[in-house]
Amino acid sequence: MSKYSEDYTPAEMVCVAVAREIEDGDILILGSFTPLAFVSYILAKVTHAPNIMYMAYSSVDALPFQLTFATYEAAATKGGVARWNMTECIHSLYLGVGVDVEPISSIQADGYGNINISVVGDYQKPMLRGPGGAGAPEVVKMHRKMLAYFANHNKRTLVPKVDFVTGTRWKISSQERLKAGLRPGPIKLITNLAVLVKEEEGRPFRLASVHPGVAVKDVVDNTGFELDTSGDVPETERPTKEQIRILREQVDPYGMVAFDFIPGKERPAYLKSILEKELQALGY
Amino acid sequence: MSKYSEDYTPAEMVCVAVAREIEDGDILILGSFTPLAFVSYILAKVTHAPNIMYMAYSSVDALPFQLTFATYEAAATKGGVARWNMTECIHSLYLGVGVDVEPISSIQADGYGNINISVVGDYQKPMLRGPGGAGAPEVVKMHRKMLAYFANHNKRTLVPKVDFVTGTRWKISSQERLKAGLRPGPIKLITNLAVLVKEEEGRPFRLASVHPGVAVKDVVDNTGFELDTSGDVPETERPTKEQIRILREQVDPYGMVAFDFIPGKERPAYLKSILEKELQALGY
Amino acid sequence: MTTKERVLAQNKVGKLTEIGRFIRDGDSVAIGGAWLSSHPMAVVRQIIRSGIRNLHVMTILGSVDIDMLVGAGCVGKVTFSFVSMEAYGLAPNFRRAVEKGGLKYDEISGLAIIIGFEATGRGVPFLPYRGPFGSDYLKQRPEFYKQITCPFTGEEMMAVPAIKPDVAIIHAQRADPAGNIQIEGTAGSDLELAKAAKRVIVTVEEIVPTDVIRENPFKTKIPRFYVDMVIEQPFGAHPTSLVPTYVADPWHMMTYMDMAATPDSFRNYLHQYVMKSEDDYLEAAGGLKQMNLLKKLAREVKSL
Amino acid sequence: MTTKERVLAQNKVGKLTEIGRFIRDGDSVAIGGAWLSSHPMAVVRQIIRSGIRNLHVMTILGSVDIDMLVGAGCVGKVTFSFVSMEAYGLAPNFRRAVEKGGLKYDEISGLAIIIGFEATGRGVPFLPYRGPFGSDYLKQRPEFYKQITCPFTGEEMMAVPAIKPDVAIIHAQRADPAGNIQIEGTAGSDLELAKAAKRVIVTVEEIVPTDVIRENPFKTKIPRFYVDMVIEQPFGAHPTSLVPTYVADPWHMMTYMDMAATPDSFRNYLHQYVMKSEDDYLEAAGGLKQMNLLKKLAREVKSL
Repeated sequence: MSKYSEDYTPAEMVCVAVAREIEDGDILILGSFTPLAFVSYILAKVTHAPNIMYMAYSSVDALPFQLTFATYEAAATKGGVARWNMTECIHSLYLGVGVDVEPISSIQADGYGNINISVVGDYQKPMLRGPGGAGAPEVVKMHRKMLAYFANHNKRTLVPKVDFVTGTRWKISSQERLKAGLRPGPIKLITNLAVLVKEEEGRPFRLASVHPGVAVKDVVDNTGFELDTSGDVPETERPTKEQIRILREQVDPYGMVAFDFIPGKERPAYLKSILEKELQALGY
Repeated sequence: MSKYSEDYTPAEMVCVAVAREIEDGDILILGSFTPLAFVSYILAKVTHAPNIMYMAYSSVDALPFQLTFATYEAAATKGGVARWNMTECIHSLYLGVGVDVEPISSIQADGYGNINISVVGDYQKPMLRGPGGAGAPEVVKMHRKMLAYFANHNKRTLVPKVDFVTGTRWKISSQERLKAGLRPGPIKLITNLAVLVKEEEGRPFRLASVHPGVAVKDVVDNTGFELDTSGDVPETERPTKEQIRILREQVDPYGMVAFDFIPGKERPAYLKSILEKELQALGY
Repeated sequence: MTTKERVLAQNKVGKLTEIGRFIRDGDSVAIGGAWLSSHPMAVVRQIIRSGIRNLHVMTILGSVDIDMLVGAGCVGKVTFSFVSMEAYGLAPNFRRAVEKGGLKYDEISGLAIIIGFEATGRGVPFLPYRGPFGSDYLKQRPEFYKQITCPFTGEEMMAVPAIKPDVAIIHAQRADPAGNIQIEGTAGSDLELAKAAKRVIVTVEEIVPTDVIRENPFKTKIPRFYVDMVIEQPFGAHPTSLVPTYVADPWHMMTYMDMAATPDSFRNYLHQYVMKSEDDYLEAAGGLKQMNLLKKLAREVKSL
Repeated sequence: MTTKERVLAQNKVGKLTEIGRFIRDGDSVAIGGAWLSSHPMAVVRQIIRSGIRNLHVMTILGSVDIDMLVGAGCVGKVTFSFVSMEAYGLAPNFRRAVEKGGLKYDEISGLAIIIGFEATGRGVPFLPYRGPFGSDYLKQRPEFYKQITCPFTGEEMMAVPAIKPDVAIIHAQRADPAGNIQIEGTAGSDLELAKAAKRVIVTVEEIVPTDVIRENPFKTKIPRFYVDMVIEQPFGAHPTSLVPTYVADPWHMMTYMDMAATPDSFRNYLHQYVMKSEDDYLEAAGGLKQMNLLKKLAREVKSL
């Protein structure tokens, strides 16, 4: 019997792909509430990477926790071995010892490896004013590898040139990065269709794998920048039955992982249904 | 009946003169163990300056304490409202909000307002290697006023030019200090004979007061640099009976304040006698 | 207050309605907290109630605090690295104001703004770090990001200037009357805001005798010489969280998002929730029953 | 260890006799503690016992730690801002070695050396501050102090370079096996040393399960990803203090000063106290009775 699951959602596929990018011993940050990223960290910690260290809000090396919508911050804080404020965190982790990976949820990415979390349209009078970069402008260049994920892989999200460069890897090739005193490592975009990797300044993103059921052409047609699809493009490794079981039973019983994959208008109703389930489970 | 005491030691005279330099609301640091400075801080806090804030070792805003030789650091730490390490302390207090006064015990001072805690003689092969400046090189220029005290006012301690400028006020006149973004305030040397004050770059120290029983000539004869003794030189305000009582009964019952005034060779025996008294008082 | 006045003042306890002593029209106001955590919402609401206008608000990671002030018309300019309602979506009033083109703003990268506040507290006019090279921030704000060469290694670093707000507003767990502030959970960069600002107002869940502070000095994050006024205001961070005391209120956040969807309905929100008093606000937001639920939820967490 | 190896290692408990895994001849070694407080004296003594030589020791505010290593011939160079036995006088071995002209040293002002360590932990090659303008440090160490102009205000600041020791040694109250370190009293700049050094050894009064650390996270000052080895060594700071656990030992300090008065008598000190083992040291220094007295004295303090 295969260890791989046939029963998984697109969100679970992306979540597991992100979790696989986390190595044991990595240093990670839980900051802005991006449910998929949180779930992938915890999944990694309770499966293949028990010794990762994450800073969750002001809590250093917190315990892994069950993700619920009402209590995630309190849960993330519980059991930390130390308290650090954000200032300490940026100097000692991001700029000091180095955070390893941090999957960024952004509005746009382009073929140069730039991301945009700021504006769509004109900067001074934008069509869409996004949240802004938080730490991303500085930290994506510091990570061991740069990771962004997209629930909607299409030509509006993966664009020829981002409208505003909120963050960029800066130096991409290993040689350039080592010369600049940075840790080598590629840029990876993990989407609902595929995994894209960029390893050299002058060369396009390479299609590293397509998710089960997705054709190479689907990816190319939905990408606004050039892709290297040469050679055999393998299928992305599917979630295992064990991963899906742990996700659904322990880490994310209320399905927060799907949040990014739900159309904006349906999200309030989805959140409400999760809250109801949570209160019910608590017996309130 | 006079409020002033007739019964006080030279050390108590200097200690009270230092304590009088402390204003209520001042921010102070207890760091290197200079008993006279510690006693003067605590005397100020339990008399005219109850709201001073001091950082004692890693303890912020510690309670005033009875000075004993065996327990001073533990006592200084007790009852602090916060813990800060030394790095936080230097940025936030010395370089940030500003420490007000800090009486420095130094080897030499000169007429320019320089102090030397480093070497006597040649820097590379000195006759005397002193302890070094700790924070003094940076912080004496930051204080509201610069304060140094000397148990032995003579031409070996108050010299024409220090052998090594460990620290200096840098800018002295109020105008120059304000221009450099520094708080205005003079340099004061408080010695076993007198109080000397320097307020202008180009002008000598002024003899601000002589202690009771000391003649102006005694001071001039024992000072290695030019002194301005023009005008009437007043007598230094004596310790009050109340100050002496509080010193001897509460703050410093074992006489730590005298420590700097005891010749180096006799200090071990003095410390031993203090320790004996302390243990006895504790019933050990 | 000067530092000396702050050290001298042993009783800084004030009322929410007295914030006008420290916050005036046109001030730059740095707002504590981060994400949906620990924002000083009671003071935010009081600013609106008091009709304080034309503020230059500064936030590292803002959310409902910034959005509400913008929506109520109190803001002339925003300096920020991030304003988001997180899982609830983009900040509706903030977004509307920017997209309409009416709101002045300085967008600064997240580490830069923290380091700018930090510089002030350390008494330096700038600090260097490995800044956002290659990003468009440098083009938009050339006066804020300056390249500087390390005099020892020759490396190109980024310098950012000290940021000096007029006022910082912060919410925390506990204070004594002299203004020693204890924070137990998400601290953001509240300490750096307190150090950077000329005036500092802190609301707390409870004011306790100094002896209680001395019992656990390890929790004290902002000592009294940085603080001008402390105000006891339980649930002063609502609808944001103050872990481990209480969680953010997802029900109220949804109400907010609904009512902030248009300028008209947001006026109703302000009228219905904000404009009367803080007591009325908490009552309208569900009263004791809801607040107790938020406290209980903060303890209902499952470690794996 | 690399950071990743440090994060992976859940059991870093080692023995004092194993310090040679991390400290080697010729290393630069930053020594924690300050004044007569919290120096990692057990490791200092073990360095002497192990015959490790030619060290470049670095101290912010050193005392008997530096003096003993210099007197035992382990030191090739000292970087320091302050070395003093405080009330007991000047540091006899250190002073002798300098005055004889045999000991290489870098004297650096106190804030500069702290900021140099701090820079490394923050990942910057230098930091600016209001340095010791007008002092002779600038003449003696022009390669360490560089004037730098603020690119925003034009103010002249001082830049100091990042200091990167090979090893940091620290003594603290408590650790778990993974190396989370709790410090309750005088912390010096031990955290900055730990961040700056390539390898970090921490001795503690007691090793406890991680659950005990989690009970009071506010006391944890050095998290595990900065630590390579933890060693349980009660009274590891003796004869210096570890408040509020025990005070410095004035009786032993006087013995030390007596015996360090000449090179000959100092050889006797090493022979009599240091060279055998740490257990023998504590026994020779008065054993359980004396150590209990130092603990009791730490509680016998009178606030006014």
